[in-house]
Amino acid sequence: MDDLYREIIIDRYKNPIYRGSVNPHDIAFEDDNPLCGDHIRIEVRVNENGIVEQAAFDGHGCAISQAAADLLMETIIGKTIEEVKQITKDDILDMLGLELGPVRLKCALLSLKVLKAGVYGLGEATDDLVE
Amino acid sequence: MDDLYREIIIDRYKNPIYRGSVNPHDIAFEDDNPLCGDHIRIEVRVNENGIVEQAAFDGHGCAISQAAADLLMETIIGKTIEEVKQITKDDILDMLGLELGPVRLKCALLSLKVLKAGVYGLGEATDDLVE
Amino acid sequence: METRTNTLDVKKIRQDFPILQREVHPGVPLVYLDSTATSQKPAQVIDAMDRYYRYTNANIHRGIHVLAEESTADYEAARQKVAQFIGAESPRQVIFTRNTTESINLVAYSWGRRHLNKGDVIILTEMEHHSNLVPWQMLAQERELRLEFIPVTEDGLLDLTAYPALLDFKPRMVAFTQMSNVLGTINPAKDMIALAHQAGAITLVDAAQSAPHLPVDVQDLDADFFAFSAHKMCGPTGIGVLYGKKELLESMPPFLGGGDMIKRVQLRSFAPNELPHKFEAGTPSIAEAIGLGAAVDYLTEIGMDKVESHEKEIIAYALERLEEIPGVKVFGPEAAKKGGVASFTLSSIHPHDVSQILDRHGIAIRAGHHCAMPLHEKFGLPATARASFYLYSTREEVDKLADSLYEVRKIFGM
Amino acid sequence: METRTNTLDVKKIRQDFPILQREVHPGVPLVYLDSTATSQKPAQVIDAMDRYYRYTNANIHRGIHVLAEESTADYEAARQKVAQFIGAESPRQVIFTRNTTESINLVAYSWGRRHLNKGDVIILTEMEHHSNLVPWQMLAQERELRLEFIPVTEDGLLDLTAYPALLDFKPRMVAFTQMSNVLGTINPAKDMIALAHQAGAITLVDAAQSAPHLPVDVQDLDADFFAFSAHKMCGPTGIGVLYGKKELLESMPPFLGGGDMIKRVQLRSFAPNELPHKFEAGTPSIAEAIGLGAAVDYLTEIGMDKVESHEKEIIAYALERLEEIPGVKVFGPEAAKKGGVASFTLSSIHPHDVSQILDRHGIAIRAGHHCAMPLHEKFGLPATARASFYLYSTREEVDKLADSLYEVRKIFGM
Ligand SMILES: Cc1ncc(COP(=O)(O)O)c(C=O)c1O
Ligand SMILES: Cc1ncc(COP(=O)(O)O)c(C=O)c1O
Repeated sequence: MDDLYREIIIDRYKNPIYRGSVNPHDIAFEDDNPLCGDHIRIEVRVNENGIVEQAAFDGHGCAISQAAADLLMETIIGKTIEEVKQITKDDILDMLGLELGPVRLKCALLSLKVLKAGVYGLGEATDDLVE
Repeated sequence: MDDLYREIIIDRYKNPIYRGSVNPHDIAFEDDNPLCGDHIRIEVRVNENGIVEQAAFDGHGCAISQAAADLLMETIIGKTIEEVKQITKDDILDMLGLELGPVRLKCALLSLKVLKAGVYGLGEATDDLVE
Repeated sequence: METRTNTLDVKKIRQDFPILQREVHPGVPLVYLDSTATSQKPAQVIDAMDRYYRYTNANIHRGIHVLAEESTADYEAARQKVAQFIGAESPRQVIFTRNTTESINLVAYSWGRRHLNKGDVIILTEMEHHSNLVPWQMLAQERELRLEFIPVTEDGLLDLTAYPALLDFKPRMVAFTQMSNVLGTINPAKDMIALAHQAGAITLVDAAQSAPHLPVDVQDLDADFFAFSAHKMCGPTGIGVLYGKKELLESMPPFLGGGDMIKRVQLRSFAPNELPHKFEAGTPSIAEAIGLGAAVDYLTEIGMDKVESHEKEIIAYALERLEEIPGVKVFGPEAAKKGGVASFTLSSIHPHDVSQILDRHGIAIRAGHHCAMPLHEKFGLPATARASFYLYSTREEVDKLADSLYEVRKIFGM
Repeated sequence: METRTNTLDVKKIRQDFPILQREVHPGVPLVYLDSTATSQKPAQVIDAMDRYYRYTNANIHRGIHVLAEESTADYEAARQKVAQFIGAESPRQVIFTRNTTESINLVAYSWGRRHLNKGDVIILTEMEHHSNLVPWQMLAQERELRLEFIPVTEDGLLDLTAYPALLDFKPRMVAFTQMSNVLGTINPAKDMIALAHQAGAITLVDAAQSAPHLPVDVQDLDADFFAFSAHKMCGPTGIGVLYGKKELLESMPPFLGGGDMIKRVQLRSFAPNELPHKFEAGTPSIAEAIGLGAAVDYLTEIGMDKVESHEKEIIAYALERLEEIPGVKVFGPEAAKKGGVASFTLSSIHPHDVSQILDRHGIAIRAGHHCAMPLHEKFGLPATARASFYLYSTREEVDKLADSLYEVRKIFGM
């Protein structure tokens, strides 16, 4: 079995738990990876204490980008917005259990980039957000 | 003694025979080599039989360009305009007794280029004229 | 690798390419199927540049010392070789740029901004690489021009039945690729140019994929402009070519200003130099031109007709092997109408995942939109996987590709 | 060659440069005094590119396979090295171009055409290289701008007493060379930039000669744009750098359109990519970036301060030796105020002849206007002879130059 395609990735890709939408939501953002057309939309509901109550993603793309999004949603539920802002590239890689080259890194980090742009209320998702 | 600076070149450079002007003249043209600022003006008088009666050059530049101009003037006197049109790059190199790299070639051929542009009545002297 | 066609000695050719000896993972040799993105380089090309830097390096055109003279001669000899390779009348019509992209931009900036005005029409095609779209979009936006597109059919050909109606718009420019980098489609450039000329248009051929893979002849095509990149034809990065008809190039204002492109400079004005120098500002890519010259020598000695027929054979075999795999869909026309490019999808598996898994088997293909987003949009796909071939590609490599695609299916539980 | 300064081990350095082992004529070793035109390359740089082509060559940014990933990483690592070398905040501010010339044209086209309009003033200097004149002349002609010039004094310095009055014109741009390629003059860039900023102008530093020869720091200078070429700093041809302040680069429209500089493309429109990719259209000079990275490593390890002080020592000695020769006149300021460049005339002997005869002795100098015609016109000369030095230059080479100039005199009967 190919290292990079650990069971969790194929599994989360084929059977995502957090694919869908959150209605009503407080934060929503979407963007894509122009290199490959991967697209991610994220919706998040935050309760009065600033804690993520519900989160979901939608979109399409490679197994890594979609699995990363699913795992990221799982991670942020129950976290404060401040804690969400602290999530780094390395956290994503740890979740995936992977080392990735620069191109695949963009796949893996697309959901984090979208999430952060939404959380910070930015008009645009830029690579700086996940460096 | 340096091969390239054969006596004839230094001699013609220091004591040119055909430096000056021709008054009245039938053909006059001038141009320079933008690479090094060499400048040559040539004046030619042609008699009723189409034969070059008098020719002179003026200008400034390196020993090779100035010696070549002087030798070229000597060559064309007594020739018909048709014969002048036939003069080639190799004729100049033979006169100088030299092999030259591409940059010095431009020095050596500047006077021929100017002469040909004048003889053909062109507005501009281009490298094609001496290839 | 035991491959021989009746025309090319591929085994021998492969020995010229040092990288083909590489293992990309321990025990896993490289299977390079990404030549459409960039080709590999034979030792002959690498060594020519190496020798230049070790032995003759100097700035050109202005120096009198031996190194400068040798460098100038080598640089201009490369221009002469390129002129011959594409059938140009004169080396003065060969302008060295960085790549195809800069060549096309040069035309859009210099020719386009001189000649095109509000309402003028430019015809492109739906299968263009971004390099032959964006420069015209920028120009169109600035000058309020109209862009029109020859459509692409379901089977990946240009729909030339639509061309005459577009020519009725009296376009000023028709710019199109001679070979698609996604579909492999070889377009009938000569006929398209003749029709464009009848309609009074100037033509630009994007030859980024054709010049490396087919015999080309700019005079036979009657192309007005012709652009390609060294790095796709066994040459180095950092150098490309723009060929243009002499009257056109002469009528155009300079593009970049600086050293070498001038004849004379005063504080507030300058007079431009003659062709080709007028369009080569500053210190050019000297070592790279010499590398391109060596690449042209290499390809010429092998023979472009042989390169073409070898690729024809490989792509035919590749299509046969790919299409037998359940879930594989190859885009573009049948083998007879295309060069050595196979873009495909495998069921719903994302091309990135396909490429990543193939990479574990040493197989380098490309996944993405291949700089042709509008074409992918047309086919309703964000991305495809693309295997592409060159003179060093073998049937054994095609087999490895096919076998590994079965592996991909397995990993995804198919 | 037995040269040691207390700072640089030149003998050891010379062993890194294969070309310095060359004989240019049988029995006549190369004495390379033309580094201002282009520098020689150490084996470390040549080998880095060689290794790239033999081992990792692939197109970058879009590929997933190992070669593409390695190439991308190496290319971006080179950008990071360059950023550090010039003290940039972020590698995103380092744009790879072909050379200094293209860097300046990029600013003139993209920043200039966005921001400058009829009557706007640009300040340059009389000692500029054509690369920092012609792009502004082209822009000025198109947009009806005014060009004003800081004069050069008899002893080859900028006449900065004239600068405040020029700044009173409220220029939009002040563009000048940090070091003259003819006079060697090192201009007080930091002060000039501070004054320009006070007057509300944007600044561009032509660092083609400074970046290779002095420690530079764009943030300390507070330069808005900063341009230089790899080939003059031990790196390859075919690659240059434009550094810019982030807000400026972000506010500028793209220059060349094509692959890689886009985020998204439709048939009739596109969205540009982020910095630095926005300004790098098409396949870039990949091997060349890697070579530049190796050059930066090489120079950094030696130490730019040591390079500078070695050149200071050599130029001081060269001026001493040259000025003792009857008929020699050196242009430019005293040694303390200049880098390793000595432009001179020898009586009325044309510099071409001087250079040609020196070449017979293996000595490579340059003769001509050195792409600074207006400066030569100012000094009433069509051409000068120029000897220039670098980290590998020795006092023995200066001696050979001086001895051979006596020879030149003899041949001309002086
Ligand atoms: C001061 C100066 N500016 C600009 C340039 C142009 O550099 P390049 O030819 O690499 O574009 C040079 C090189 O000759 C230079 O010396
Ligand atoms: C058809 C086509 N046009 C243009 C280009 C652009 O070439 P470059 O990136 O060398 O400028 C490519 C290369 O991908 C291509 O395939």
